Amino acid sequence: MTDPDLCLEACDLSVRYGGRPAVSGVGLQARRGRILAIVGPSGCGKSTVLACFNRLHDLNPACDLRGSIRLDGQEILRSGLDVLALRRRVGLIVQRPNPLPLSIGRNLTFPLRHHGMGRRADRQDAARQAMQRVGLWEEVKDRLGRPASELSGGQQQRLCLARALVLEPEVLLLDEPCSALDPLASAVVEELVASLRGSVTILIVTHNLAQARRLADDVAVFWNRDGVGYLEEQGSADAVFAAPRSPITAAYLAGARG
Amino acid sequence: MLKPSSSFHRHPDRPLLWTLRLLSAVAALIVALILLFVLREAWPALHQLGPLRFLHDPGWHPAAGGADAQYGLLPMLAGTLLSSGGAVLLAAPLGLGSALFATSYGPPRLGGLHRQLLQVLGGIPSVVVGFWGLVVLTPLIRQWHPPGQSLLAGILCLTVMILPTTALLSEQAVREVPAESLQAAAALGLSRRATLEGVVLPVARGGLLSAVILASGRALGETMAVLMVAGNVIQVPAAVFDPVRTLTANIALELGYALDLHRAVLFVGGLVLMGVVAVVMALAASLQRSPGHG
Amino acid sequence: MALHPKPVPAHGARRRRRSVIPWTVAGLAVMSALGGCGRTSDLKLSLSGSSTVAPLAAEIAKRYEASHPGTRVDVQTGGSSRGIADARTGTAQIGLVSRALKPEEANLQATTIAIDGIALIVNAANPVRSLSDGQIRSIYTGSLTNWRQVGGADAAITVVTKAEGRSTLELFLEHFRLDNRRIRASVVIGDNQQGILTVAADPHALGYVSIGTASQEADAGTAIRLLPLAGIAPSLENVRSGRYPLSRPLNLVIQPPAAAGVPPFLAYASSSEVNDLVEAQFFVPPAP
Amino acid sequence: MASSGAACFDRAIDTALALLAWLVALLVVGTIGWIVADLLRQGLPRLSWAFLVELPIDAGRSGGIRPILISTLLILGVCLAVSVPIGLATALFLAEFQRGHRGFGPLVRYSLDTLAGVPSIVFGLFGNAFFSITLGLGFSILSGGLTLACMVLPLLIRSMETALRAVPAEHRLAAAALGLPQRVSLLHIVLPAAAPGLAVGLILGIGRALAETAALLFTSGYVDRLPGSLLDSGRALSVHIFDLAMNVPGGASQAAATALVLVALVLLINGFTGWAAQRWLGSLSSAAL
Repeated sequence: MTDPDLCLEACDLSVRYGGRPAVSGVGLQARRGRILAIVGPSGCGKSTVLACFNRLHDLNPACDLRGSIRLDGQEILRSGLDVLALRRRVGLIVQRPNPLPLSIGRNLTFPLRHHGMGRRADRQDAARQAMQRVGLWEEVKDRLGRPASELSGGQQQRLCLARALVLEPEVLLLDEPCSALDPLASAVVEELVASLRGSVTILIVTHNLAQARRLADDVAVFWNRDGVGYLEEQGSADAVFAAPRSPITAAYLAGARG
Repeated sequence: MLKPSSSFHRHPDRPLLWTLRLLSAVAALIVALILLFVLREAWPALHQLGPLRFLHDPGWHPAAGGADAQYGLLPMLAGTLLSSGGAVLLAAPLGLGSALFATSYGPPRLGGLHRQLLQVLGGIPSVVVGFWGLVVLTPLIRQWHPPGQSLLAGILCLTVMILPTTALLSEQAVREVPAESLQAAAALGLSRRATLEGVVLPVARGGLLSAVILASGRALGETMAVLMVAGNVIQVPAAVFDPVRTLTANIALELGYALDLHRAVLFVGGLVLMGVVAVVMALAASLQRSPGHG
Repeated sequence: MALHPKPVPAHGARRRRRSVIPWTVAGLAVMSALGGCGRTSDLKLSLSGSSTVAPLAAEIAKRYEASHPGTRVDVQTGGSSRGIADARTGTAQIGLVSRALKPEEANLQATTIAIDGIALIVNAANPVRSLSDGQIRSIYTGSLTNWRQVGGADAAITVVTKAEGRSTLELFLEHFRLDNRRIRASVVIGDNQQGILTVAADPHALGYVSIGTASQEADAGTAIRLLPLAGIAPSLENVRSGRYPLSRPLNLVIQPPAAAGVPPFLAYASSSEVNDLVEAQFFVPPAP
Repeated sequence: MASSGAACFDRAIDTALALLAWLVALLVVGTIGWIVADLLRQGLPRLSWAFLVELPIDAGRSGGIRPILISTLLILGVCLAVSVPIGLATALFLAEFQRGHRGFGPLVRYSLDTLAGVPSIVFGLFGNAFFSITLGLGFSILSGGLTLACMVLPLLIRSMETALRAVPAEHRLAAAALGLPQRVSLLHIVLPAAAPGLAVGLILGIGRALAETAALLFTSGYVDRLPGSLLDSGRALSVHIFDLAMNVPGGASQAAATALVLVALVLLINGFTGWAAQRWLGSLSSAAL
């Protein structure tokens, strides 16, 4: 009954902060193995919606959620859901790299251990593979014991990506992952994201329309009306970029282009 | 953007939360037990004399028999407030200054040494400070203005006693200022003063206030050091050179020799002291809540 | 315990051991201490009260324990009124009280183990060699305020007195027929040593403290001098002979009937066997 | 022009502040140096190895302080064994679960702050009434340690809460986003990150506990014999100092020597605490994989 292609689906999602509406009536679909870019001006609730997909809004008691989000057809907003297991399946990378105050190596092995990977050698293997996958291994293999905070910004962001990947998530949420990085580091991360196409479902919030064009299979455009964010338009990247249905989208894409 | 609030998980770790809650309840219970204990001990005096006598009686002669007895606590309350207030007024800026020295103005190596010394001071028993005050400090003050044992000596000794608390906690608070903010300030070409004023102090404000609160509590409750240097004469001082007696010194001086009603009245003094601390804390809490914080 | 990370299976065994060491040490210390619990004494006497008497009582207790194996004598301190209260409630079998019993305490039984005199002291630099009873009364009530008025230097007198309830104060007031409410003091002190330090630090101070303490300190070079009272020098000899007018008994107090093991200790503590201990604490042994 | 004037002013203020900071530091160091030098002058001639390991003789005027040293360590041990878990748990509870200005958390905080102002002699009487008499522990190291635990709790909790709050929120967020349980995130991320701050709290608490006299006089007591168990009365260093300075004529120099031992002990324990905290922090962040 459910579309096997459909990985993540939000229906009529509304978010309120302390009673004030922030996002209303969002219906969003992410297809398996594809990259969905979420674009739109600042303050239209893109990041807010993104954080709902792994229930990070639970951390904020003032945040109130209505509607439904289904992962592989399973409702994830119901109470009693194993949130920790969900967060393992749905990884999140934020704008500013946030390595844990641990060593480079333990940033990866530590979450593994607590997600039940019992043998140390297994964890080390997995960590090494993940770091190889993000191209970090060669750069850090001699200093795995150093604090992660000693890495450069781009390296830190790749470490965070590796840390998410090492848990083998089904979905990866990327919240402007390149905006704090220099162009070179940004290009490396972007390439990485592209290389994940097909194996992981990716939702990426970005302000960089060129990046969205380069990466996205699908695009969702958010807008805001009276300070409340909503979904203006969504569709395949080709369709939206070539022939936007909504005049707002058209103006936004054009304005950004000009 | 999701606000990085680190507070309540809506689905917190239940066993952990309950363990923490239980142990916090133990801590709260201790407060209740102590309050009950002091109330129980003070009850005979409150019951027989009524609260007004402690305010209105002109003097303090609790051991005199029957109708001759007087139980005025006001001069000692004044002594407590003046000595602690003075000490906090001195120790707070000194603590902040020493924190700034240890974190930004002094060389890092000296900063560490400085902290070590403060920790030593924190572990010196108040008897030792009192002894030093009595032998060294009061004669100096006496040369300036007799009799030497005075409110001033009490303030200075109290300052020495609470300085480690204000200095160490202030330093901790100043260190909490994120490096990025300092960098940002430096990048803007702000002077150290401007950085202090605009970045460090606003961020560290909560911690600094915490330091002052803890230090005030300590100053109000401190006994031996004041007892040995403040002269202990029961009067509202007209100058800093006059001797005073604090509520704590009163308890320590007389409790060992007090019987029945006299003993109960001393506990009323303890109760008054707790009241004073509670008021100070309430003031501090409202300060902490006031706009501009956080 | 929460300070330390949860032990981790199959990982970081080295680290785990490291974090456990302090707790192991603490645990061992506690256990070894608790291990001593099994050792019981046949008889345990507890004494509590006056801080003036406590050091002497503790010395007597040590010698008593040595000559009476199987008996333990614990001494606690906290003031004469505590001695009375603890003896009454039975918290301690014996109370230490640094004064004679009052009429309302007649139901208690006192055993005197030493006598202590009270001496007026001035700073060693003070030229005044003696004060009459009348002068002392006037100084303490505030009608004489300058040393010049009693033949000394032109300086205000720092009047040092003791805090309300102290037995030394009561004795002093009684001897000079003073009312505490009329006393005008510059400094109020607690223990003897505080009085001595105050007077030693202030060339214009006048105070009163235990003779034993004062003469020991004066002999050791502390800058104080003891004043004669009504012409009688404040010496331990004069206290012993009873000529010195201002003295007090140091008492062990019990609420009769005496508990088992108490009478032999009382007898021992007031016997001549401990005279050397009494004198070592600068008190006078009671007349036999 | 105006801006250069302001810059000039800023520089002048800055210099003044630097001067002030140095002055304050010198003042603080000078005062401490003064007190310690006074102690050294009086006490150093009496200090020796024998002083540490011998029994006190003649009310402490001669001999050593072995039983007193051991009692002190036992009292401190009991105090920390009780106050650190309770204090840390309460601090965690307040810092991680009770961030608002209303409800249970602020109430606990407020009452603890009030507790901080209770004079220590009242703690002593409370400990005597509750632990010694009501719970039947008598004059014992256990009573003394428990009373001290009550006394240092406010200090511990306040400073530990401050330390925990100083841990950047991103760490907690990152851990949550990885699906780590809060227990794990607190124990392995937040606590180690707060370790230096927690150590400051611990050091303040230890200093306060070791310096306390009045509360111990009525609970762990005055007996200067070697304690046979935690249920025996034992005299703490600070009580010994107090007794020698105030009740034993001729005890001043022994009191100073004992105070020096106490200061050394404080230094030693503080050093160890700081080292252990660093080590713990280091052990977590430097293990390679």
